[in-house]
Amino acid sequence: MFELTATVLLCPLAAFVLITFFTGKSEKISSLVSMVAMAVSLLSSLLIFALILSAPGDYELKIPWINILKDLPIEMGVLLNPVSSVMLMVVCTVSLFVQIYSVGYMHNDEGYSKYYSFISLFSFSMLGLVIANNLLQLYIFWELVGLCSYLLIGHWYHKPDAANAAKKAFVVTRFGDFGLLIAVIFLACKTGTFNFLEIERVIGSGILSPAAVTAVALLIFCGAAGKSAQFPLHIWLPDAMEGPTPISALIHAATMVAAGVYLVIRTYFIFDLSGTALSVIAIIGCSTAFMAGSIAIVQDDIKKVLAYSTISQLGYMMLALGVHGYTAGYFHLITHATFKALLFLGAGSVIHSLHTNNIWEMGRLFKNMKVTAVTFLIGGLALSGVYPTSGFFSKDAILIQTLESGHYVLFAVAFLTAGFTAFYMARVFFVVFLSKEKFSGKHPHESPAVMYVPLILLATLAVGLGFFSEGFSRLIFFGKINEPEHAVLIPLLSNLSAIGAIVLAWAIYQKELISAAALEQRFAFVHKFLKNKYYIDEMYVFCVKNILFVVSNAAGWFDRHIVDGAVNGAFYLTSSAAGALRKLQTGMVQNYAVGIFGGVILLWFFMNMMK
Amino acid sequence: MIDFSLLKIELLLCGLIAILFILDLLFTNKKPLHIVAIAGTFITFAAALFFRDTGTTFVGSFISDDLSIFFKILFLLNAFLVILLSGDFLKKNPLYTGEYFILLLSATLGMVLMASSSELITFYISLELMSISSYILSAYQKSNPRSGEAGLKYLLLGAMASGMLLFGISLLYGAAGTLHYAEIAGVISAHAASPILYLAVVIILAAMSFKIAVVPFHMWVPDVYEGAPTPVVAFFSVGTKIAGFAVLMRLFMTAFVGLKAEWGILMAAISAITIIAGNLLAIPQTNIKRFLGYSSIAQAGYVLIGLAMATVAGLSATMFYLVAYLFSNLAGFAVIIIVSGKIEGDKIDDYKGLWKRSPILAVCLLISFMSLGGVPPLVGFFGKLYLFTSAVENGYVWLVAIGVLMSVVSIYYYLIVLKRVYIDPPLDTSPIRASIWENTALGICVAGTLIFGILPILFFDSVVSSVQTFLK
Amino acid sequence: MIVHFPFLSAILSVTLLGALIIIVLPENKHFLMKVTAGVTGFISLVLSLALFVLYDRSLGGFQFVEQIAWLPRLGITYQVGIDGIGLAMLLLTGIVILTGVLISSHEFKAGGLLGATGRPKEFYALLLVLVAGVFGVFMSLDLFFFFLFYELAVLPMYLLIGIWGTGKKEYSAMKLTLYLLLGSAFILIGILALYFSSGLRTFDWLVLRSVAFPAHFQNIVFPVIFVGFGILAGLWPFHTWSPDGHASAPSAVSMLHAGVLMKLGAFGIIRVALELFPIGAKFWCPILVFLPIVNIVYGALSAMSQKDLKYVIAYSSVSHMGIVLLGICSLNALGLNGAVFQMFSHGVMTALFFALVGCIYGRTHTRILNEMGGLAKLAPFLAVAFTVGGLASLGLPGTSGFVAEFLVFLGAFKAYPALTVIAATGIVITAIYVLRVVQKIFFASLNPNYIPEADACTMKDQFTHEHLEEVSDSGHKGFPISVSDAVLLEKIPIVMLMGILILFGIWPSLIINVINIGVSSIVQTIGGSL
Amino acid sequence: MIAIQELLIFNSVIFAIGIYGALTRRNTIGILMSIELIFNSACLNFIVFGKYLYPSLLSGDIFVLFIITVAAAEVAVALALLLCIYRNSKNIFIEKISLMRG
Repeated sequence: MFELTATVLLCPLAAFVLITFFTGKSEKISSLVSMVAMAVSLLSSLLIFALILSAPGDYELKIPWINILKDLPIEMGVLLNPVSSVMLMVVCTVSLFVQIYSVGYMHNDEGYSKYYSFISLFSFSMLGLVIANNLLQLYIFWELVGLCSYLLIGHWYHKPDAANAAKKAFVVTRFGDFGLLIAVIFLACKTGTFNFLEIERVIGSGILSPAAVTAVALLIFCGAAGKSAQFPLHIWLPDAMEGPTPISALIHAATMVAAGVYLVIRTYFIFDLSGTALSVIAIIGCSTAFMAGSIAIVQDDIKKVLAYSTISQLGYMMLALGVHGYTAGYFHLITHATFKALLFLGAGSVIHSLHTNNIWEMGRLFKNMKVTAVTFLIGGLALSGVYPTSGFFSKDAILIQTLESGHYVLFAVAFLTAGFTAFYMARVFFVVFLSKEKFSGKHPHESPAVMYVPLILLATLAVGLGFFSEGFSRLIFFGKINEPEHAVLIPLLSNLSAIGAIVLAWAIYQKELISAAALEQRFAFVHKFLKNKYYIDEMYVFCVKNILFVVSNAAGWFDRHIVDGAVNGAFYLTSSAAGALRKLQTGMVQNYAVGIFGGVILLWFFMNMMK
Repeated sequence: MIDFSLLKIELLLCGLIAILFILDLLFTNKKPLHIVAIAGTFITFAAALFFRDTGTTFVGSFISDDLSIFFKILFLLNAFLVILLSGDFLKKNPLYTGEYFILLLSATLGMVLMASSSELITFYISLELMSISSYILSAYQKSNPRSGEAGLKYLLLGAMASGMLLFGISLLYGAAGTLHYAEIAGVISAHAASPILYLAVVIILAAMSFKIAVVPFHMWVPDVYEGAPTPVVAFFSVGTKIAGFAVLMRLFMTAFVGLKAEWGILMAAISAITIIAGNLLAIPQTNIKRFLGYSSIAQAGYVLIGLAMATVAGLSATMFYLVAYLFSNLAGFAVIIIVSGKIEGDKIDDYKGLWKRSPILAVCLLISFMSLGGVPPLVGFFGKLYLFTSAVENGYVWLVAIGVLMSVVSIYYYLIVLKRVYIDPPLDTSPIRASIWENTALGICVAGTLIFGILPILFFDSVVSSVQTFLK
Repeated sequence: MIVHFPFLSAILSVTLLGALIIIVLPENKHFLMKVTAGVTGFISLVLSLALFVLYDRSLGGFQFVEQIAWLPRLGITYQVGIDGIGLAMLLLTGIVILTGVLISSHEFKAGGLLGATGRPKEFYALLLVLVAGVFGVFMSLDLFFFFLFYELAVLPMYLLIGIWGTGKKEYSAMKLTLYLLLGSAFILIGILALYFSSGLRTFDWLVLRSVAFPAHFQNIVFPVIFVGFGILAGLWPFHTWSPDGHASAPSAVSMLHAGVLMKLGAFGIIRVALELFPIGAKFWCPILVFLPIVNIVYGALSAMSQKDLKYVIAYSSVSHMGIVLLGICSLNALGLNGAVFQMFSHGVMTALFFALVGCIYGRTHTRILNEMGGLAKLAPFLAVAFTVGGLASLGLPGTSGFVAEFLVFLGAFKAYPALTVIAATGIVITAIYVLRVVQKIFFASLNPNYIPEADACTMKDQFTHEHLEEVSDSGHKGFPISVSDAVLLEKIPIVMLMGILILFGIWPSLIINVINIGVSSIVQTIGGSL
Repeated sequence: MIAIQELLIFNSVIFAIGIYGALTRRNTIGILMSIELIFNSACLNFIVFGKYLYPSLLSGDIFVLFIITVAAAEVAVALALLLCIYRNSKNIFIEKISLMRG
């Protein structure tokens, strides 16, 4: 099985190396190399999953990496179990589809080969993250996916916005990583290992005080929040849409941003010990979901809507994890990966044909782009949690879990957010595909087959995955199997609310029964608040400008003027002392003689003093 | 009985002086004088290296031991190097060539005798022989008002110091009843020291401090160095100083050895002040000779550290450092003599771009200054190292701290000069060439700085053993 | 297996011989000089590699020891030998000198950065003398020679910066030299104290190590030596020589200085302060550890506020050296391993940076960040290399910077948990300023001051050498400058440095196994972690 | 007979006068004369000590002879120098002879 893992991991790496050093000149070969590697990986990961399925359990491989201390081995390794094998499949699948799609989307792009090499590197890093058997390795690949995200957001580096967005993404996630790093170090120091299974064992023996456990859990969550764009570290994700759209689908919707959730799942044994930490996760997840969902309603950029939607859904996953919904959270991660990738790729298809991101410059595209429209619709319905799509199963599981755990306020908010979700997706769909044409002089056309085939495949998955939910919950669980309750009321209610929201959107944006402008007028304050994304970006800008830059400029000033000033001052003091002494040298013989005779007297006194 | 075999070097020098005197009278062409002087000094120098008879004569007022021979070698080497370097100067000031050599050698004779004197009259006479010759040499360029002023200043202050010295010696005579060092030591160890004796010691120390130029008795140095002819300055910047130390060493380590504790602390204090003031004052200088004057003041401060310790290690360190000082300082002066012979100026700014004009001179100046600043692996560093080790050994950590800190300052001002030499563009790009004699002298100095730096072992052991026998 | 060939002396003599050959070469044989310097650098690197391979890991300790009595009366012996730590440093020095020579040989061409000043003969001779000093320090087992080589490494810097530097070079050179000499003054006092209080009258490090000095003595002398070496290692608040010095120095000199010379300080702290004064170290390190913390955070913050590219890199060196010192202060195996590895990694990384800064400056004629922009389009290779360096600098996994920083933080956390958390904020700040710099130079839209080389032909007649000189002092005067990507002579060293960063990032054991041999003996001396 | 203390005090007074003169006279010749006083005070000291304390020793008296000779030589040189300076600058006031300072 580990040979297969090696195949999974090394194929993309080999592709990266090949493309970077050898085939960079030829675009065709580069993309081919990358895709073949990914296909092999996908096959291997399917095999691994089959093997795991036949005998569920933890399979571990350890390779020593750095030997310094006997009691703190630093290793690399592989940990295969249901959790990681499922994730492997998801990553490989989405990555492969995105790569195929990109052949069309990135056609004629200047950095085509570079794009494929980075995507291979990303796949490698993400897979490495997934199979990591210890925290350090996870952290390493965690940073590497961050790097790839940076590189790919900055794919069009000559656009200032893209360059800024890339930097912002890296720096903001780094804030979270800082917490994760401390957590890794803290755990290593306290437990003497980085290994997940061993940490679980050691922590289980109660070596850490409850406060320490909470602290570690929160620090880990800090990292997860950065990567998974949870409030207040979510600000980078909307900006990250400056990158190519397939990248948004792969990294910023399906895989990398879910890594935070995956991290929490991997270290759930720590969170499980701390009720405080879980509550914090639940609250942050829920508020992120609500906040992002509400912002998405007023966005004009199709990718921004999807980005906020992603943030919102990631909030759902965190909420699920916070309310002991281990299985539900993970399942939502997987379904979300498919339908959100689908939505992004669909959006990409639209953008590809119209060269704009603004939904108000689109309209009635259903006519020209049937496949895109239908698959987009499926994705939207899945996202809205409408039966029988996969989103329905996963989202309702979260809602049920929240209610069962007794967090009524959180449930109410999450429920409301579900309504938002349906509304903004419907809004986008109506405005883009059904309402009247708002572009002129352009001739939208359906994208080529390399682009729409992945759409169709993903759409199938988005619909079909839901039916595996029961099998999934039997395979992946924490502690005991969480038998899904076949509650009827909540799914019914949520579906009704979703449909209600869709109808509302239909009324506003399709039929224009209710004037959107009037609504804006009416709720001007709310609208402005949402439009400005809760002013969080402004708050950050304010902080950075008034705190960070001020402090750093102060440090720079302090260094130049105080520390260095002291140095120059010492120099000045020496020179002026020399200047003063020099005045004694008058050139008059008799003054010199005073020196001589005065010197004798001084010596005499000094001698008597010392005696 | 007078044992003339101990006086070979002195007699040779006298003979040389006489020969020069006669030649000067006989011939109008002064050129051969230079050659004769060079050859004669070299022969004497070689003789000093070769003849190593030890003993006392003149009823104990003249002593020849390892210590005195060591110093004599230094004096003769100094004289030899300076005479090598004087050619260009004498070509420009040819009026009194004979007198120049005669005075130079009689000053050397004074020094040589100082190193050997073990009685105060002998010491005084030889001191004055050296001093008066130096006064005249300083004022050698009669028509140059600066030279005259330098001579007069030197003379007036020197005479005052001499008067003071005499007064101190007279008090000492009153207190001890003898003028022989060894007997004075006996008296001091037999009786409790009286205040009058202390006063004598202080006055004599002050008077000798004038000769070795330490603060606050140093003030004549910059003016005299600036005004006097450069070869002459080179001569007494090394010779007078070493002679002063030779006398201090013998006088204080034999006659006043019983009062070691008292004068030790005095010397330590003087050396501390000297190191600080000398180094600081060198910073704002614009005249290279004046600059080197202050630098030599600071160097004297360092040397005094070893003497203040009054131990085998301290004295050997002092002697080693004097050698280091001789080579390094003369190397610097050699460069200055060569350069000032060509560009007619003593301003530090005149050295701008020397690197371009003569790389060899620039490198020599670098080596010389870095050695004076105490940078390894040059001989000056080892000198300082030995001095500091001896001081730490005796618990004078504060003194070492001052010394080390101020040597950083000294690097600063040496670098100020070297900056002009290496970094600034030259005002005039004509190359500077030196005569064969000058190159020889420069080569010897630089070689000494380098070789004794890399292999201090070459003579360090002999220094230590000579100090050991001296202290026995 | 110990091979009986005087490898260490061979390295020393090769560099000195190289310097000598360059000195005696005729003035106009520039090419020969460059070749000699390059060959010298190459041989020393090969010899270091040979040592690295031949070093017997199972035996540990000091190997390849050579001994010649020098001044027995004072207990001075020429004694060299190498342990794991020295080996890593030797390798680093070999790498940096070779790449430095290559980079500067390109800069000496007409119109290059050093071309205006010329005088390659003196430049290379001084550079090699400096390197001989550095090699000497890393292999000396006699404190006297240690100090001697130390000075030999420090002093040529004055001329190297003073003559071939840019900007306020004289001020910087003087400040640097005086500061470092002040440091060596402290060291000298410390060494002398050591020499006397041991009662053995010897400078032999191996002998001194076996002496148990009384605690109060250790407590007095340790901080003196720590600060003395700390000055060279850029210890706050004695670091201000470093930004000015690095900013003024030519690239090869900056490479050597930040890459290797600053490591001498840290190496000295380990070799002299830590190993000879274990009790003093235990007493002082928990107190002195605050300074490295300030170094890390304050250095990074200062770097962020800089407008001049070289100053950014220089302050980042201050910050990174803080990590080294933090690792040393942690006094445990992880921290020390991390510190030494960081010395190595930072050495390579900063060499890469300064090489690149030289390449960039040679093309843009400005180092002001705001005057650049979008250069990735014209010089993609430089952009990639700079990004790799930047990523190593911000401690990205996969580069050696990560391993080093992680080990240091891990070790430091064991000793000082709260302080380590503060120090670790440095990695965030580092990310901010590194990416900011990368973006300002290479990304966003192309600054109109620069044009591709192909378009430059038409402007050649207006753009003469005088313009170049005028421009190089004060940024642009409105002349568009043609910018090309790196040439082969630049690419080779840059690729080498990048490769090393990544190689040791992926396979750190390669060198940590060796370092650990040295470190574990130190940890034994200190007596375990705090 | 006069007590030795009185004589010594007398000598010291001469010494002090000499120093005072050397420090205050503007005329260089005056300074030279003051220096001569210093020398002579030392001479007198030798004679007094020889006479009172060590009547059997001659070294003090011999020293005096040497001092007189040396002083004469010194003054000769000094006057020659002064003459030379006077020729150059028509001046023998000591405060004017200060081209070099600092």
